[in-house]
Amino acid sequence: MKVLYFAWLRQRIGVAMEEIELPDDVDDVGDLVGWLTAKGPGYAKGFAEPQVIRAAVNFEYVPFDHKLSNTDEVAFFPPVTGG
Amino acid sequence: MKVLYFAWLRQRIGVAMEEIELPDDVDDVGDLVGWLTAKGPGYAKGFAEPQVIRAAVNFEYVPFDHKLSNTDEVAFFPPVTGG
Amino acid sequence: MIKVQQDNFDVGAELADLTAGNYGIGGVVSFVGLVRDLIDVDGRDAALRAMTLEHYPAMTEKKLAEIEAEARSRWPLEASLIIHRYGRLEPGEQIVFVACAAAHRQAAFDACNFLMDWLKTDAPFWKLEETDAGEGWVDSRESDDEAAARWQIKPDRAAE
Amino acid sequence: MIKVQQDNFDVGAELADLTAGNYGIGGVVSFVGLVRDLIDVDGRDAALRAMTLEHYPAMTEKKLAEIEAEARSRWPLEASLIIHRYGRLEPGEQIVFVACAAAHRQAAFDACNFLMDWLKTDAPFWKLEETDAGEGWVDSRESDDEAAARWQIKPDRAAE
Repeated sequence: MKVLYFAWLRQRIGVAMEEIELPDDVDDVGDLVGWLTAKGPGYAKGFAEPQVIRAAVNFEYVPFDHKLSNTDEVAFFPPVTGG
Repeated sequence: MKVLYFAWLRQRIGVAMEEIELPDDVDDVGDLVGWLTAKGPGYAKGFAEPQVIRAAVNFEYVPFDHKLSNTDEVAFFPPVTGG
Repeated sequence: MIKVQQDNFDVGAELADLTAGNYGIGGVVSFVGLVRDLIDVDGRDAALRAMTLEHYPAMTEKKLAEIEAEARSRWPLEASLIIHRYGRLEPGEQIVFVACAAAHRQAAFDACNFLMDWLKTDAPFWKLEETDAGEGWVDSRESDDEAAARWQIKPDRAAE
Repeated sequence: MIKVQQDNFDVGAELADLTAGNYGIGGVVSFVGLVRDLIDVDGRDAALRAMTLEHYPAMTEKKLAEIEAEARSRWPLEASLIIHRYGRLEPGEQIVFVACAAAHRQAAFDACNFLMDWLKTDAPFWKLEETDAGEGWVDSRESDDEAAARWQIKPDRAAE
Protein backbone atom coordinates (compact mmCIF):
# COMPACT_ATOMS: atom_id res chain seq x y z
CA MET A 1 0.00 0.00 0.00
CA LYS A 2 0.97 3.60 -0.54
CA VAL A 3 1.41 5.67 2.63
CA LEU A 4 1.68 9.48 2.53
CA TYR A 5 2.59 12.01 5.24
CA PHE A 6 1.89 15.74 5.26
CA ALA A 7 2.94 18.93 7.07
CA TRP A 8 4.94 18.44 10.33
CA LEU A 9 4.30 14.70 10.23
CA ARG A 10 6.12 14.54 6.88
CA GLN A 11 8.94 16.66 8.31
CA ARG A 12 9.37 14.50 11.42
CA ILE A 13 9.27 11.24 9.50
CA GLY A 14 11.48 12.68 6.76
CA VAL A 15 9.52 10.98 3.99
CA ALA A 16 6.54 12.24 1.92
CA MET A 17 5.45 8.90 0.51
CA GLU A 18 6.44 5.27 0.80
CA GLU A 19 5.25 1.88 -0.42
CA ILE A 20 4.57 -0.62 2.37
CA GLU A 21 3.49 -4.26 2.20
CA LEU A 22 0.53 -4.50 4.58
CA PRO A 23 1.89 -6.42 7.62
CA ASP A 24 -0.05 -9.50 8.67
CA ASP A 25 -0.94 -8.19 12.11
CA VAL A 26 -2.21 -4.82 10.80
CA ASP A 27 -5.98 -4.85 10.36
CA ASP A 28 -6.97 -1.22 10.67
CA VAL A 29 -5.56 2.32 10.61
CA GLY A 30 -4.83 2.26 14.35
CA ASP A 31 -2.78 -0.92 13.94
CA LEU A 32 -0.83 0.73 11.12
CA VAL A 33 -0.08 3.75 13.32
CA GLY A 34 1.28 1.38 15.99
CA TRP A 35 3.35 -0.53 13.43
CA LEU A 36 4.78 2.68 11.92
CA THR A 37 5.60 4.11 15.37
CA ALA A 38 8.00 1.21 15.91
CA LYS A 39 9.66 1.77 12.52
CA GLY A 40 12.16 4.40 13.68
CA PRO A 41 12.72 7.52 15.80
CA GLY A 42 11.20 9.93 13.23
CA TYR A 43 8.03 7.85 13.12
CA ALA A 44 7.95 7.59 16.92
CA LYS A 45 8.21 11.37 17.15
CA GLY A 46 5.60 11.95 14.43
CA PHE A 47 3.05 9.57 15.96
CA ALA A 48 3.89 10.41 19.61
CA GLU A 49 0.41 11.91 20.06
CA PRO A 50 -1.74 9.77 17.76
CA GLN A 51 -4.91 11.54 18.91
CA VAL A 52 -3.88 14.67 16.98
CA ILE A 53 -3.23 12.73 13.77
CA ARG A 54 -5.93 12.48 11.09
CA ALA A 55 -6.09 9.65 8.55
CA ALA A 56 -7.48 9.35 5.04
CA VAL A 57 -7.89 6.12 3.11
CA ASN A 58 -8.45 6.39 -0.61
CA PHE A 59 -8.98 10.15 -0.24
CA GLU A 60 -11.69 9.92 2.42
CA TYR A 61 -11.26 10.84 6.09
CA VAL A 62 -11.55 7.69 8.19
CA PRO A 63 -11.53 6.81 11.90
CA PHE A 64 -8.65 4.72 13.29
CA ASP A 65 -10.81 1.57 13.32
CA HIS A 66 -11.14 1.69 9.53
CA LYS A 67 -10.05 -1.67 8.04
CA LEU A 68 -7.15 -1.67 5.59
CA SER A 69 -6.39 -3.62 2.44
CA ASN A 70 -3.06 -3.85 0.65
CA THR A 71 -4.32 -1.79 -2.35
CA ASP A 72 -5.31 1.23 -0.22
CA GLU A 73 -3.71 4.65 -0.37
CA VAL A 74 -3.35 5.79 3.24
CA ALA A 75 -2.47 9.32 4.30
CA PHE A 76 -1.59 10.69 7.75
CA PHE A 77 -1.53 14.38 8.66
CA PRO A 78 -2.30 16.93 11.36
CA PRO A 79 -5.73 18.66 11.35
CA VAL A 80 -6.12 20.73 8.19
CA THR A 81 -5.56 24.50 8.21
CA GLY A 82 -6.46 25.70 4.72
CA GLY A 83 -8.89 28.38 3.58
CA MET B 1 -41.04 74.38 2.87
CA LYS B 2 -39.82 72.09 0.11
CA VAL B 3 -41.96 68.97 -0.45
CA LEU B 4 -40.75 66.06 -2.61
CA TYR B 5 -42.53 62.98 -3.92
CA PHE B 6 -40.99 59.75 -5.22
CA ALA B 7 -41.93 56.64 -7.22
CA TRP B 8 -45.68 56.08 -7.78
CA LEU B 9 -46.56 58.91 -5.39
CA ARG B 10 -44.67 61.29 -7.67
CA GLN B 11 -46.45 59.82 -10.71
CA ARG B 12 -49.93 60.13 -9.18
CA ILE B 13 -49.38 63.66 -7.97
CA GLY B 14 -47.65 64.61 -11.23
CA VAL B 15 -45.04 66.71 -9.45
CA ALA B 16 -41.56 65.76 -8.16
CA MET B 17 -40.97 68.80 -5.94
CA GLU B 18 -42.87 71.87 -4.88
CA GLU B 19 -42.47 74.82 -2.51
CA ILE B 20 -45.28 75.18 0.02
CA GLU B 21 -45.85 77.81 2.68
CA LEU B 22 -46.54 75.83 5.87
CA PRO B 23 -50.32 76.30 6.49
CA ASP B 24 -51.32 77.62 9.91
CA ASP B 25 -53.31 74.52 10.86
CA VAL B 26 -50.55 72.08 9.89
CA ASP B 27 -48.46 71.07 12.91
CA ASP B 28 -47.06 67.70 11.97
CA VAL B 29 -46.46 65.35 9.03
CA GLY B 30 -49.90 63.76 9.41
CA ASP B 31 -51.56 67.20 9.23
CA LEU B 32 -49.58 67.93 6.06
CA VAL B 33 -50.74 64.66 4.48
CA GLY B 34 -54.35 65.66 5.22
CA TRP B 35 -53.81 69.14 3.83
CA LEU B 36 -52.15 67.79 0.64
CA THR B 37 -54.90 65.19 0.13
CA ALA B 38 -57.39 68.02 -0.23
CA LYS B 39 -55.17 69.83 -2.77
CA GLY B 40 -56.41 67.95 -5.85
CA PRO B 41 -57.40 64.59 -7.34
CA GLY B 42 -53.77 63.47 -7.97
CA TYR B 43 -52.92 64.15 -4.32
CA ALA B 44 -56.10 62.42 -3.15
CA LYS B 45 -55.16 59.36 -5.21
CA GLY B 46 -51.54 59.42 -4.04
CA PHE B 47 -52.43 59.70 -0.34
CA ALA B 48 -55.53 57.48 -0.52
CA GLU B 49 -53.82 54.92 1.72
CA PRO B 50 -51.65 57.06 3.99
CA GLN B 51 -50.55 54.01 6.01
CA VAL B 52 -48.38 52.84 3.08
CA ILE B 53 -46.68 56.22 2.70
CA ARG B 54 -43.33 56.88 4.38
CA ALA B 55 -42.10 60.36 5.26
CA ALA B 56 -38.66 61.89 5.67
CA VAL B 57 -37.95 65.33 7.14
CA ASN B 58 -34.53 66.80 6.51
CA PHE B 59 -33.34 63.41 5.17
CA GLU B 60 -34.39 61.37 8.21
CA TYR B 61 -37.29 58.94 8.33
CA VAL B 62 -39.94 60.30 10.68
CA PRO B 63 -43.31 59.15 12.06
CA PHE B 64 -46.47 61.07 11.08
CA ASP B 65 -46.57 62.87 14.45
CA HIS B 66 -43.23 64.56 13.69
CA LYS B 67 -43.62 68.35 14.08
CA LEU B 68 -42.92 70.54 11.05
CA SER B 69 -41.32 73.94 10.58
CA ASN B 70 -41.43 76.12 7.48
CA THR B 71 -37.73 75.57 6.74
CA ASP B 72 -38.00 71.76 6.59
CA GLU B 73 -37.47 69.62 3.51
CA VAL B 74 -40.24 67.02 3.58
CA ALA B 75 -40.36 63.93 1.33
CA PHE B 76 -43.15 61.40 0.82
CA PHE B 77 -42.70 58.02 -0.83
CA PRO B 78 -43.72 54.36 -0.79
CA PRO B 79 -41.56 51.85 1.16
CA VAL B 80 -38.08 51.68 -0.36
CA THR B 81 -37.10 48.85 -2.71
CA GLY B 82 -33.40 49.32 -3.48
CA GLY B 83 -30.52 46.95 -3.12
CA MET C 1 -16.79 54.45 1.38
CA ILE C 2 -20.05 55.30 -0.41
CA LYS C 3 -20.61 55.75 -4.14
CA VAL C 4 -23.99 56.54 -5.69
CA GLN C 5 -23.68 56.59 -9.45
CA GLN C 6 -25.36 55.96 -12.79
CA ASP C 7 -22.28 54.31 -14.31
CA ASN C 8 -21.36 50.68 -14.03
CA PHE C 9 -18.51 49.61 -11.71
CA ASP C 10 -15.59 47.19 -12.00
CA VAL C 11 -15.78 44.71 -9.14
CA GLY C 12 -12.18 43.54 -9.51
CA ALA C 13 -10.80 47.09 -9.50
CA GLU C 14 -13.00 48.12 -6.56
CA LEU C 15 -11.87 45.13 -4.49
CA ALA C 16 -8.23 45.75 -5.36
CA ASP C 17 -8.56 49.40 -4.27
CA LEU C 18 -10.33 48.40 -1.07
CA THR C 19 -7.57 46.11 0.15
CA ALA C 20 -4.50 47.78 -1.42
CA GLY C 21 -1.65 48.12 1.05
CA ASN C 22 -3.61 46.86 4.06
CA TYR C 23 -1.97 43.61 5.12
CA GLY C 24 -4.14 43.39 8.20
CA ILE C 25 -6.99 42.15 6.03
CA GLY C 26 -7.49 38.39 6.15
CA GLY C 27 -10.83 38.17 4.36
CA VAL C 28 -13.08 40.20 2.09
CA VAL C 29 -16.74 39.37 1.61
CA SER C 30 -18.59 41.09 -1.19
CA PHE C 31 -22.07 41.10 -2.65
CA VAL C 32 -23.01 42.03 -6.21
CA GLY C 33 -26.69 42.51 -7.01
CA LEU C 34 -27.72 41.91 -10.62
CA VAL C 35 -30.88 42.61 -12.63
CA ARG C 36 -32.73 39.34 -13.28
CA ASP C 37 -34.66 38.76 -16.49
CA LEU C 38 -37.74 37.14 -14.96
CA ILE C 39 -39.96 38.87 -12.46
CA ASP C 40 -43.17 38.01 -10.71
CA VAL C 41 -46.20 40.00 -11.93
CA ASP C 42 -49.39 39.07 -10.04
CA GLY C 43 -48.08 35.55 -9.40
CA ARG C 44 -46.90 34.93 -12.97
CA ASP C 45 -43.42 35.05 -14.46
CA ALA C 46 -42.90 37.97 -16.80
CA ALA C 47 -39.85 38.83 -18.91
CA LEU C 48 -38.19 41.97 -17.63
CA ARG C 49 -37.03 44.42 -20.31
CA ALA C 50 -35.41 46.86 -17.94
CA MET C 51 -35.59 48.30 -14.47
CA THR C 52 -35.27 51.98 -13.56
CA LEU C 53 -33.93 52.92 -10.15
CA GLU C 54 -35.16 56.24 -8.79
CA HIS C 55 -33.61 57.65 -5.64
CA TYR C 56 -33.63 60.68 -3.35
CA PRO C 57 -30.15 62.10 -3.99
CA ALA C 58 -29.88 64.40 -0.98
CA MET C 59 -30.86 61.56 1.34
CA THR C 60 -29.25 58.54 -0.32
CA GLU C 61 -25.61 59.22 0.47
CA LYS C 62 -26.49 60.27 3.99
CA LYS C 63 -28.44 57.06 4.68
CA LEU C 64 -25.79 54.82 3.09
CA ALA C 65 -23.09 56.49 5.16
CA GLU C 66 -25.16 55.97 8.32
CA ILE C 67 -25.72 52.29 7.48
CA GLU C 68 -22.01 51.83 6.78
CA ALA C 69 -21.11 53.56 10.06
CA GLU C 70 -23.53 51.27 11.91
CA ALA C 71 -21.82 48.19 10.43
CA ARG C 72 -18.40 49.55 11.38
CA SER C 73 -19.57 50.14 14.94
CA ARG C 74 -20.79 46.54 15.17
CA TRP C 75 -17.88 44.66 13.54
CA PRO C 76 -14.11 45.29 13.48
CA LEU C 77 -13.81 46.11 9.78
CA GLU C 78 -10.57 47.14 8.10
CA ALA C 79 -12.41 48.56 5.08
CA SER C 80 -15.89 48.77 3.61
CA LEU C 81 -17.55 49.97 0.42
CA ILE C 82 -21.12 50.46 -0.80
CA ILE C 83 -21.83 51.28 -4.44
CA HIS C 84 -25.44 51.74 -5.56
CA ARG C 85 -26.46 52.60 -9.09
CA TYR C 86 -29.53 54.52 -10.24
CA GLY C 87 -31.12 54.99 -13.66
CA ARG C 88 -32.18 52.44 -16.28
CA LEU C 89 -30.61 48.95 -16.08
CA GLU C 90 -31.14 45.89 -18.24
CA PRO C 91 -31.07 42.19 -17.26
CA GLY C 92 -27.59 41.05 -16.26
CA GLU C 93 -26.47 44.56 -15.29
CA GLN C 94 -24.95 45.27 -11.88
CA ILE C 95 -27.14 47.25 -9.45
CA VAL C 96 -25.34 47.27 -6.13
CA PHE C 97 -22.00 46.29 -4.64
CA VAL C 98 -21.16 45.87 -0.96
CA ALA C 99 -17.75 44.76 0.28
CA CYS C 100 -16.43 44.32 3.83
CA ALA C 101 -12.83 43.52 4.73
CA ALA C 102 -11.73 42.29 8.15
CA ALA C 103 -8.91 40.43 9.85
CA HIS C 104 -11.18 37.40 10.29
CA ARG C 105 -13.81 36.08 7.93
CA GLN C 106 -16.97 35.93 10.06
CA ALA C 107 -16.96 39.65 10.79
CA ALA C 108 -16.72 40.30 7.05
CA PHE C 109 -19.57 37.87 6.28
CA ASP C 110 -21.88 39.25 8.95
CA ALA C 111 -21.18 42.91 8.18
CA CYS C 112 -21.78 42.40 4.45
CA ASN C 113 -25.00 40.50 5.08
CA PHE C 114 -26.13 43.20 7.51
CA LEU C 115 -25.34 46.00 5.05
CA MET C 116 -27.41 44.37 2.31
CA ASP C 117 -30.35 43.79 4.66
CA TRP C 118 -30.39 47.35 5.94
CA LEU C 119 -29.78 48.81 2.52
CA LYS C 120 -32.90 46.98 1.28
CA THR C 121 -35.08 48.56 3.95
CA ASP C 122 -33.38 51.93 4.63
CA ALA C 123 -31.81 53.27 1.44
CA PRO C 124 -34.22 55.58 -0.41
CA PHE C 125 -34.34 53.79 -3.78
CA TRP C 126 -37.40 52.65 -5.73
CA LYS C 127 -37.48 50.22 -8.63
CA LEU C 128 -39.73 50.60 -11.66
CA GLU C 129 -39.95 47.41 -13.71
CA GLU C 130 -40.69 47.38 -17.42
CA THR C 131 -42.18 44.31 -19.14
CA ASP C 132 -44.09 43.72 -22.39
CA ALA C 133 -47.25 44.24 -20.34
CA GLY C 134 -46.18 47.69 -19.16
CA GLU C 135 -44.52 49.28 -16.15
CA GLY C 136 -44.92 48.64 -12.46
CA TRP C 137 -43.25 49.74 -9.22
CA VAL C 138 -41.70 46.97 -7.16
CA ASP C 139 -43.53 46.36 -3.89
CA SER C 140 -41.49 46.27 -0.71
CA ARG C 141 -41.17 42.74 0.56
CA GLU C 142 -42.04 41.56 4.03
CA SER C 143 -39.11 39.14 3.80
CA ASP C 144 -36.78 42.15 3.52
CA ASP C 145 -38.25 43.70 6.66
CA GLU C 146 -37.80 40.40 8.45
CA ALA C 147 -34.22 40.08 7.21
CA ALA C 148 -33.41 43.57 8.48
CA ALA C 149 -35.12 42.87 11.80
CA ARG C 150 -32.71 39.97 12.43
CA TRP C 151 -30.08 42.55 13.34
CA GLN C 152 -32.43 44.26 15.84
CA ILE C 153 -32.54 47.96 16.76
CA LYS C 154 -33.28 50.04 13.71
CA PRO C 155 -32.83 53.55 15.06
CA ASP C 156 -34.55 55.20 12.10
CA ARG C 157 -37.67 53.10 12.33
CA ALA C 158 -37.86 53.08 16.11
CA ALA C 159 -40.31 55.94 16.06
CA GLU C 160 -42.69 54.46 13.50
CA MET D 1 -16.40 24.65 -10.30
CA ILE D 2 -13.15 23.81 -8.52
CA LYS D 3 -9.67 25.15 -9.24
CA VAL D 4 -6.57 24.19 -7.25
CA GLN D 5 -3.62 26.16 -8.50
CA GLN D 6 -0.28 27.76 -7.66
CA ASP D 7 -0.99 30.86 -9.76
CA ASN D 8 -2.87 33.93 -8.62
CA PHE D 9 -6.43 34.55 -9.82
CA ASP D 10 -8.32 37.58 -11.09
CA VAL D 11 -11.42 38.07 -8.93
CA GLY D 12 -13.15 40.37 -11.42
CA ALA D 13 -12.63 37.98 -14.34
CA GLU D 14 -13.70 34.95 -12.29
CA LEU D 15 -16.90 36.67 -11.18
CA ALA D 16 -17.67 37.81 -14.72
CA ASP D 17 -17.20 34.23 -16.01
CA LEU D 18 -19.36 32.85 -13.22
CA THR D 19 -22.38 34.98 -14.03
CA ALA D 20 -21.94 35.44 -17.80
CA GLY D 21 -25.18 34.87 -19.69
CA ASN D 22 -27.16 33.71 -16.66
CA TYR D 23 -29.86 36.31 -16.11
CA GLY D 24 -31.49 34.21 -13.42
CA ILE D 25 -28.80 35.37 -10.99
CA GLY D 26 -29.93 38.13 -8.65
CA GLY D 27 -26.97 38.11 -6.27
CA VAL D 28 -23.41 36.89 -6.01
CA VAL D 29 -21.60 36.59 -2.69
CA SER D 30 -17.88 36.01 -2.75
CA PHE D 31 -15.07 35.60 -0.27
CA VAL D 32 -11.40 36.34 -0.88
CA GLY D 33 -8.88 35.14 1.70
CA LEU D 34 -5.64 37.10 1.93
CA VAL D 35 -2.30 36.52 3.66
CA ARG D 36 -2.00 38.85 6.68
CA ASP D 37 1.35 40.27 7.73
CA LEU D 38 0.96 39.78 11.48
CA ILE D 39 0.50 36.40 13.07
CA ASP D 40 0.25 35.13 16.59
CA VAL D 41 3.29 33.16 17.78
CA ASP D 42 2.89 31.90 21.35
CA GLY D 43 0.62 34.81 22.23
CA ARG D 44 2.81 37.49 20.65
CA ASP D 45 2.45 39.31 17.33
CA ALA D 46 5.12 38.33 14.82
CA ALA D 47 5.75 39.72 11.35
CA LEU D 48 4.97 37.13 8.70
CA ARG D 49 7.45 36.91 5.85
CA ALA D 50 5.59 34.29 3.89
CA MET D 51 3.26 31.33 4.19
CA THR D 52 3.57 28.05 2.32
CA LEU D 53 0.46 26.03 1.61
CA GLU D 54 1.00 22.30 1.30
CA HIS D 55 -1.84 20.09 0.14
CA TYR D 56 -2.73 16.51 -0.80
CA PRO D 57 -3.32 16.88 -4.54
CA ALA D 58 -5.16 13.61 -5.15
CA MET D 59 -7.56 14.37 -2.31
CA THR D 60 -7.94 18.15 -2.55
CA GLU D 61 -10.03 18.42 -5.69
CA LYS D 62 -12.19 15.51 -4.58
CA LYS D 63 -12.92 17.09 -1.18
CA LEU D 64 -13.53 20.54 -2.63
CA ALA D 65 -15.95 19.05 -5.19
CA GLU D 66 -17.77 17.21 -2.39
CA ILE D 67 -18.04 20.36 -0.29
CA GLU D 68 -19.32 22.31 -3.31
CA ALA D 69 -21.87 19.57 -4.07
CA GLU D 70 -23.03 19.67 -0.44
CA ALA D 71 -23.61 23.43 -0.69
CA ARG D 72 -25.53 23.00 -3.95
CA SER D 73 -27.73 20.35 -2.36
CA ARG D 74 -28.54 22.70 0.52
CA TRP D 75 -29.15 25.96 -1.35
CA PRO D 76 -30.63 26.75 -4.79
CA LEU D 77 -27.45 28.06 -6.41
CA GLU D 78 -27.20 29.16 -10.03
CA ALA D 79 -23.40 28.93 -10.02
CA SER D 80 -20.51 28.36 -7.63
CA LEU D 81 -16.74 28.46 -7.67
CA ILE D 82 -13.94 27.51 -5.30
CA ILE D 83 -10.32 28.45 -6.07
CA HIS D 84 -7.60 27.46 -3.61
CA ARG D 85 -3.94 28.21 -4.12
CA TYR D 86 -0.96 26.25 -2.86
CA GLY D 87 2.75 27.07 -2.65
CA ARG D 88 4.55 30.06 -1.16
CA LEU D 89 2.53 33.27 -0.65
CA GLU D 90 3.53 36.63 0.78
CA PRO D 91 1.46 39.12 2.85
CA GLY D 92 -1.33 40.67 0.80
CA GLU D 93 -1.49 37.76 -1.63
CA GLN D 94 -4.75 35.97 -2.38
CA ILE D 95 -5.09 32.44 -0.93
CA VAL D 96 -8.66 31.36 -1.58
CA PHE D 97 -11.74 32.47 -3.47
CA VAL D 98 -15.29 31.23 -2.99
CA ALA D 99 -18.26 32.60 -4.93
CA CYS D 100 -21.93 31.62 -4.87
CA ALA D 101 -24.59 32.99 -7.22
CA ALA D 102 -28.34 32.61 -6.62
CA ALA D 103 -31.64 34.18 -7.57
CA HIS D 104 -31.96 35.62 -4.05
CA ARG D 105 -29.27 37.01 -1.82
CA GLN D 106 -29.60 35.01 1.39
CA ALA D 107 -28.97 31.66 -0.30
CA ALA D 108 -25.78 33.10 -1.79
CA PHE D 109 -24.66 34.50 1.59
CA ASP D 110 -25.34 31.29 3.49
CA ALA D 111 -23.81 28.99 0.87
CA CYS D 112 -20.63 31.07 0.66
CA ASN D 113 -20.28 31.22 4.44
CA PHE D 114 -20.87 27.45 4.64
CA LEU D 115 -18.29 26.72 1.94
CA MET D 116 -15.62 28.71 3.77
CA ASP D 117 -16.40 27.03 7.09
CA TRP D 118 -16.25 23.53 5.66
CA LEU D 119 -13.25 24.29 3.54
CA LYS D 120 -11.39 25.35 6.71
CA THR D 121 -12.07 22.01 8.40
CA ASP D 122 -12.29 19.57 5.47
CA ALA D 123 -9.95 20.62 2.67
CA PRO D 124 -6.53 18.92 3.02
CA PHE D 125 -4.31 22.01 3.16
CA TRP D 126 -1.66 22.86 5.74
CA LYS D 127 -0.06 26.24 6.29
CA LEU D 128 3.58 26.72 7.17
CA GLU D 129 4.34 30.22 8.45
CA GLU D 130 7.72 31.87 8.11
CA THR D 131 8.83 34.71 10.43
CA ASP D 132 12.17 36.17 11.46
CA ALA D 133 12.14 33.67 14.34
CA GLY D 134 11.78 30.67 12.03
CA GLU D 135 9.08 28.46 10.64
CA GLY D 136 5.99 26.95 12.23
CA TRP D 137 2.92 25.02 11.14
CA VAL D 138 -0.40 26.72 11.79
CA ASP D 139 -2.47 24.94 14.44
CA SER D 140 -6.05 24.09 13.63
CA ARG D 141 -8.43 26.36 15.47
CA GLU D 142 -11.29 25.27 17.67
CA SER D 143 -13.22 28.29 16.43
CA ASP D 144 -13.08 26.80 12.92
CA ASP D 145 -14.48 23.51 14.15
CA GLU D 146 -17.25 25.40 15.91
CA ALA D 147 -17.97 27.44 12.79
CA ALA D 148 -18.23 24.28 10.70
CA ALA D 149 -20.42 22.62 13.32
CA ARG D 150 -23.00 25.40 12.96
CA TRP D 151 -24.11 23.76 9.73
CA GLN D 152 -24.54 20.36 11.43
CA ILE D 153 -24.02 16.92 9.87
CA LYS D 154 -20.45 16.59 8.69
CA PRO D 155 -20.57 13.24 6.89
CA ASP D 156 -16.82 12.86 6.75
CA ARG D 157 -16.30 13.41 10.43
CA ALA D 158 -19.34 11.47 11.56
CA ALA D 159 -17.20 8.41 12.12
CA GLU D 160 -14.53 10.16 14.16
